[in-house]
Amino acid sequence: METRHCQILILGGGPGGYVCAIRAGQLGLNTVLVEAGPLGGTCLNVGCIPSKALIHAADLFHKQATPNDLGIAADNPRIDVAQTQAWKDSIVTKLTRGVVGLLTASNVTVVTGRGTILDGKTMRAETPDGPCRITCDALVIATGARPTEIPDLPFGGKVISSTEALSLHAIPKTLAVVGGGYIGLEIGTAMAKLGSQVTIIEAADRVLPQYDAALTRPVATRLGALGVDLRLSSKALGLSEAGDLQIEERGSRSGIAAEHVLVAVGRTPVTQGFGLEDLMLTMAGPHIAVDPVCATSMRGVFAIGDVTGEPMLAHRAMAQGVIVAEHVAGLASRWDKRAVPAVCFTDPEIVAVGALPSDDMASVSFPFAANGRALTMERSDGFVRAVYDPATEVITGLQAVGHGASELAGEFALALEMSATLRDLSDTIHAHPTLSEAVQEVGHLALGHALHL
Amino acid sequence: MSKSVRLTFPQPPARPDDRPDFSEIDTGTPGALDVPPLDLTARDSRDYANGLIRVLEDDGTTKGPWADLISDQDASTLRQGLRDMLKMRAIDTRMLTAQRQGKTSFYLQCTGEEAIGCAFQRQLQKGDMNFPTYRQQSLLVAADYPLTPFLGQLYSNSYDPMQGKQLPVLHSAREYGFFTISGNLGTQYVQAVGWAMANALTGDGKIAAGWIGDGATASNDFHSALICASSYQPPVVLNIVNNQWAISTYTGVASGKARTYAARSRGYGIPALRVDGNDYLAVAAVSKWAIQRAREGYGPVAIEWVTYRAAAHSSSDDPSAYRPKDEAKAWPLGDPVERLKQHLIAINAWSEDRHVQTEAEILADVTSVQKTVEAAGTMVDPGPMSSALIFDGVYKDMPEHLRRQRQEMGV
Amino acid sequence: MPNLPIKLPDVGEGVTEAELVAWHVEIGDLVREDDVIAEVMTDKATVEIPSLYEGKIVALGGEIGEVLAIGADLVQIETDADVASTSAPQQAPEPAKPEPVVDDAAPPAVRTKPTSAPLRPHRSQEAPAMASPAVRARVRDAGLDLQHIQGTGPAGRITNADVDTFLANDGAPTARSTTTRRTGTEEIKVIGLRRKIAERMTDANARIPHITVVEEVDVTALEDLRAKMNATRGDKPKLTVFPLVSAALCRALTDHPEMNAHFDDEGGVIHRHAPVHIGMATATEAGLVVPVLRHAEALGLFDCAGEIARLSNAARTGEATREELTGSTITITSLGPLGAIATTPIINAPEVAILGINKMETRPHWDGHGFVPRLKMNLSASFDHRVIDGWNAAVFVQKLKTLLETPALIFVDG
Amino acid sequence: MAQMTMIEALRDAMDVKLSEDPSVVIFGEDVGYFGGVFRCTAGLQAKHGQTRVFDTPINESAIAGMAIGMATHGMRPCVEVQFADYVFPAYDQLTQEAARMRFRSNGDFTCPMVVRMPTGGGIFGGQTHSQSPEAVFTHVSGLKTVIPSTPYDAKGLLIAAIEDPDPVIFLEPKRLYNGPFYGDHSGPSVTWASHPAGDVPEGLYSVPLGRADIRREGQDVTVLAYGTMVFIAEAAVAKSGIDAEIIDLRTLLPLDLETIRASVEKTGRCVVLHEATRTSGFGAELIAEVQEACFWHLQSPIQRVTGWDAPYPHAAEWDYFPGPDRMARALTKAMED
Repeated sequence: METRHCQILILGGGPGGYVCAIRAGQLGLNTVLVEAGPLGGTCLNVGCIPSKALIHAADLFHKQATPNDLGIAADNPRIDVAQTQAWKDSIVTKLTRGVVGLLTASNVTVVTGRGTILDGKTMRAETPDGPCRITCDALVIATGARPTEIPDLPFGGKVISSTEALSLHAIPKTLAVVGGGYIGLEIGTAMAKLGSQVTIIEAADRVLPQYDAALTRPVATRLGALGVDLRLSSKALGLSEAGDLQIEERGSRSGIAAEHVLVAVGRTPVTQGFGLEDLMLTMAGPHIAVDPVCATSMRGVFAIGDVTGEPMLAHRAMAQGVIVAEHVAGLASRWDKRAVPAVCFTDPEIVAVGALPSDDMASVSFPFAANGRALTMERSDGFVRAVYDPATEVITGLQAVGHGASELAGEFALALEMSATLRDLSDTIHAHPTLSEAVQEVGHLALGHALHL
Repeated sequence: MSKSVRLTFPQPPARPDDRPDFSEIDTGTPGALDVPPLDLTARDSRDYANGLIRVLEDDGTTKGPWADLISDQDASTLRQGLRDMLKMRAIDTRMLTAQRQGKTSFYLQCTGEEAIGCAFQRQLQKGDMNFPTYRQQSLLVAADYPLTPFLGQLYSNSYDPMQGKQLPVLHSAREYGFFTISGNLGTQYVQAVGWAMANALTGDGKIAAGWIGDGATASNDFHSALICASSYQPPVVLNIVNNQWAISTYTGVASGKARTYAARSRGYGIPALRVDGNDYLAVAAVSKWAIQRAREGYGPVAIEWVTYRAAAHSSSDDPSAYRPKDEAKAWPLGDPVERLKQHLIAINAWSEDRHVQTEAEILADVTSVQKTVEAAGTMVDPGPMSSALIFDGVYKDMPEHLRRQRQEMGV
Repeated sequence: MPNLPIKLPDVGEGVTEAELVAWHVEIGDLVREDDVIAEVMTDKATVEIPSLYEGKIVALGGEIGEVLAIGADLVQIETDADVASTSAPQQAPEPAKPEPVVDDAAPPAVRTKPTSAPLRPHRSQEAPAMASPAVRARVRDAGLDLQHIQGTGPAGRITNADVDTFLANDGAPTARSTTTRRTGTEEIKVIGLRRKIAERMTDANARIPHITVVEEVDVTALEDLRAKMNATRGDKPKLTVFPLVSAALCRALTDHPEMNAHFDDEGGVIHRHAPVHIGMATATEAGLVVPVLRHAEALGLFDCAGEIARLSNAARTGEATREELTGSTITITSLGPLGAIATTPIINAPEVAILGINKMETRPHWDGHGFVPRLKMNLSASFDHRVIDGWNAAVFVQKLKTLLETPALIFVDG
Repeated sequence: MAQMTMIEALRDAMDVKLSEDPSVVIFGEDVGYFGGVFRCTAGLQAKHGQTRVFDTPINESAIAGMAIGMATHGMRPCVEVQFADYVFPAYDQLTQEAARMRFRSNGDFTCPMVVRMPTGGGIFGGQTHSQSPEAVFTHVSGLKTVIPSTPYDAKGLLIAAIEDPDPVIFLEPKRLYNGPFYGDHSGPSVTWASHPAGDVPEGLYSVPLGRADIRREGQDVTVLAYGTMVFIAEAAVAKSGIDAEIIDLRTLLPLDLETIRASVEKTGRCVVLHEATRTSGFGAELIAEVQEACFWHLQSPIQRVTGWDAPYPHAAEWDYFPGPDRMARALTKAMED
């Protein structure tokens, strides 16, 4: 069997894995990346990118098919879903090829094949030209997560996960979505805009329960407007013989006819089936426990990305990947982030960074209704909100909900990382007319002298 | 004139510069001792314990009642015996060379004693258990134990059933009736008695066979074994392989003034016999008798197999430092392979040419398996073996403190 | 056609060498695998060494009678590539076994361990200091601790400028004490050997058994520095030699904390002090008075000069407060121009060390090829031999000498 | 439930296993016909027959060697060494054979066996009937070392030991055989009848190996003890009035470090207590583990109360045996900052 040695061996080519590999290559480490499927992991192939493409297409179609005050009319709008899928796939391919280029440029050795861990420093990869045994000084586990399956509603047949939902070649007449989290809402909203009759079942009393009611109310309102049937405090029980989705809502049971049932109740870390259990690492529930340099309980073994638990976000995985590469190369890097932005591409979009409102913090909101740019985009629902310590005026959290609000993620994250105060926001000129003006205004508002409210 | 009190320090009959001298060795005469009844008592076994049971004449013919006992052994069975011994000798030759080349750290030959293990093993049933020392690897060869795990153990590579955990030559093969060998001398002897007691208690119809060298009969566990065997009468055959040397220590140091080791065993109330270990037929006959006796519930029996350690103690020893170089050739009871070959030729069942041909074939077989096994790694060019195995098998379920230590090791 | 070495194997369980007694081959001979190529002898056995490979002998590893180390090359064999059967069929590429980069035990060199830091406080979760990612990275890479840096930005945010002032004030980030005042004392029980020494010393002498070390220091460079600084001092107070010696003393004390201590011989306890309060033995009409320069470790040179002037004036005029006259952890005594060649200063109990500065004068100095005039000043330092061994005392004085002879070392981390 | 002394509880454990598992066999010096010098096997031979319970020659190496032969064959021997002080001739068989069997044969042969031995002092046994040899066994990987302090635990732990797939060294504090002992040797001795832990369920039950038991909840200091010392600790707590948390380790190897860590992190102070001699005693191992796991939580140095580094005396029993007074002083010292 072919054998090789490297300094850093990365299992999993998703955002965490390939970024770690690129950074390690840049630092001159002898780097090997093992990935069975296409590079880019969930994000590039069956997650972030394809879903954003679908959302964009659905939004465009919906605009055509909806009367507006601008006097613009398009007769008989229609969509060729196969073409939309082809377009989406072209983007995915362009990006995955881009990743291959980046890896090659950093002279990373990519081994295509299933990797199995033999011990803390050795892996066996089943490559197209035979098995290969790879030993290393540092092992990085970046195997990510997969859609969580509900025991009573196993994937298969009409029960689909986000992966299948994003590559449907026909818009289902009726779609039931189990799970009111961001995945369920993003796809549900898109399908609704494409003409599907969508029912969303959520166990909590509101959608996106990890956020406060005020922040998610505009989304709930919009869903209503789009004709989405929202079943809150409801639990999915399983499929009836006839194939209807059985649910229990406040004690009463009912059935929902649906051509497809999308189960989007969360993501489970991939920790089985490739020898990880034999390392007997210290776990944190279903996830691998890691310290500030992403080291696991075993010396010289690291873990990054979704497999290390929440927040399961591609950009967090990438940040961890950089830290591990730099640590292995001997630099002083460690996790020292003050802000990890989270974005939901619902309609309207939500962006949240840092602390949500709480008793010991003050918070103020500036509505987009008072924002010129928002008005010129026909969407003045939503707001920007700042959470801050009234004594020191230091900002501890920034959230926004609104059409196009996702693009405020950068400013929000930078503000929190820089330990910004309210004056930093209010005294920074924000271009007019832009949505971001609302961020400056929320600074003035908090300091007691709003100018446009 | 009163004799002043002086200690004696037993000396071998010949040191390196002397001529070999085995005049003290009573070589007995073939056919002189008859076959005793299975319920032989210790008291009645005096002649067997002090004499020497032999079947083969110097000219290769057989003589006496013990020969009749194994007359059922046809020529093909004896030829198989010869092949077993030749195979053992081929392995010993190849593996000592491998040790000299640094491919393995240690090796130990049983040259000159092959008949004892080979003939005894062929009389056992599946499920009987040998408790061998490190010089009875011939039991494994005669049990048709495959060569790949046998050689794999010597190279500590992926063919080694013990995954590199044991010193080379310390085999373990439960399915082939070969108890895991310990480096501590004598400990297995009393364990054999315990196993035989379990045979009796569970009624599984099997027996145990303990093995010990003449030197190790001095250890406390020799006494432990014989006293327990005598008290509880379990179905155990207690073999003593007297090959004259314990590394550089002459057997007289262990025997002291005892006439024979067999006689010493009689003292525990256990019937004992003394047999020419280099006479394949005598070994087969007495083994058959003793094993049958044990299996039929007549209790333990001790056998002293008289032979000579023709090679060095191990790859780390050079006997020319403590005994004459040509002592092995002068051993009055000859070489087991040579004597069986002569017998087979005498009964027209073999020839010199077939012997040379068979030796070459066996050497070729062993060499080819050796090449395959060496490809998986040797000490010169070690194959992959994860050191995570250190923590595997210390307990059935790994306790937390071992898990923590493995995490710290990082493998 | 690769040449393969046959190394002398360990033939006898842990022997380290063997004597070559016979060659069975010569250079140019063709050998097959397992052919005997040599005989070697250890103290236990004479052993034949068979060849590992088939090929042609191209080099012999030694002469008959020579002793070879186990593992040394016995012979070199020229083999045809494919014939080298016994070595693993697919020659596993020589694993490039680089020095393992990841060694959690040894943190990367850049992070130096702070010396003589007080016992680490229990790990309480203070509020994370506020600073931008760039500033945090810079502090981390420099091996500093964000908590030690004073932030001047809004709500105490630490800016790059703050880091610069932190570094400037204190020269090397870790070697010198920080500008913030150090607090706390460390108690060391006088037990075992130390107690025996103390008991023995006390019997042998009056209350404190002194050991005095006298050393000659070439202060030419020090005086040049002082002259230049005074030339450009503007309205700052004039620098005497005292502030420079005080700075050198503080610097030396970071490596010798045992000198900056009090010895309570009844209780059998040494109180080792983190802050450096320097007693300045000053002659006044009323007699010897010792005003105390508090937190000398945190004073810049000119501040020190100003403070010394103030204190000695206050001491002379009797206006010094009780607080200004007590609490010294170590004392410097100077007779100024009268300073004599050497003195045996008496320790200011319960301190354990006192530094005497003798007079400064030009003396001939042999620089290897001739005598040259150099400015010299002797240091006479006394130590309490119950708690300070002669060796430590001498090392401490050497440290002072080195610092004073190359004054830059006082301000820059070596 | 039944009222049992520790002896009766141990006997009941062996009786239950002899009935329930045909592969169990019991032997040792005087354990057969007579029933054991401490009566631990009284009546077992009469009830289960000579092939299940029998006497042996006086040869501890033989006892251990036979047990190994039987255990590797597939039986479950539970043998007795009459006094822990006599175990040393069997030390070669136990540490070089039994403890290594599974590892060296890579699972080809395994060694499920128990070696019981009365241990500890407090009975004027002198130096050959009072020793506590646990430390020479906890140093051996492949062996488990267990020591109960109550009848309930004695039965439960012995059953668990017999059922364990690996060799177990089972130390029985003979001072507790007939009743708890709080260190007051002048007064009348107390029987188990007067103690809640004297209630022992009939039939089969087991107490898991590797788990410690919190004998007394407390906030101020953690006491690590085992065997008779658990009761001495209780007496010392009563005497000193300090709110100590007393942990009965029960299994020394593998050690239940998690329970110890949680307690020391709570109290910040620790006292280790054992009868065995001080130097290289098991207490040293406990202190090493506690300081490694809880250094930043410790308010004061860990105290250690042990037998003196001298052979166990006869007449001076109560000056050697670590009693409540010495333990109380250690508790007080642990409370100083």
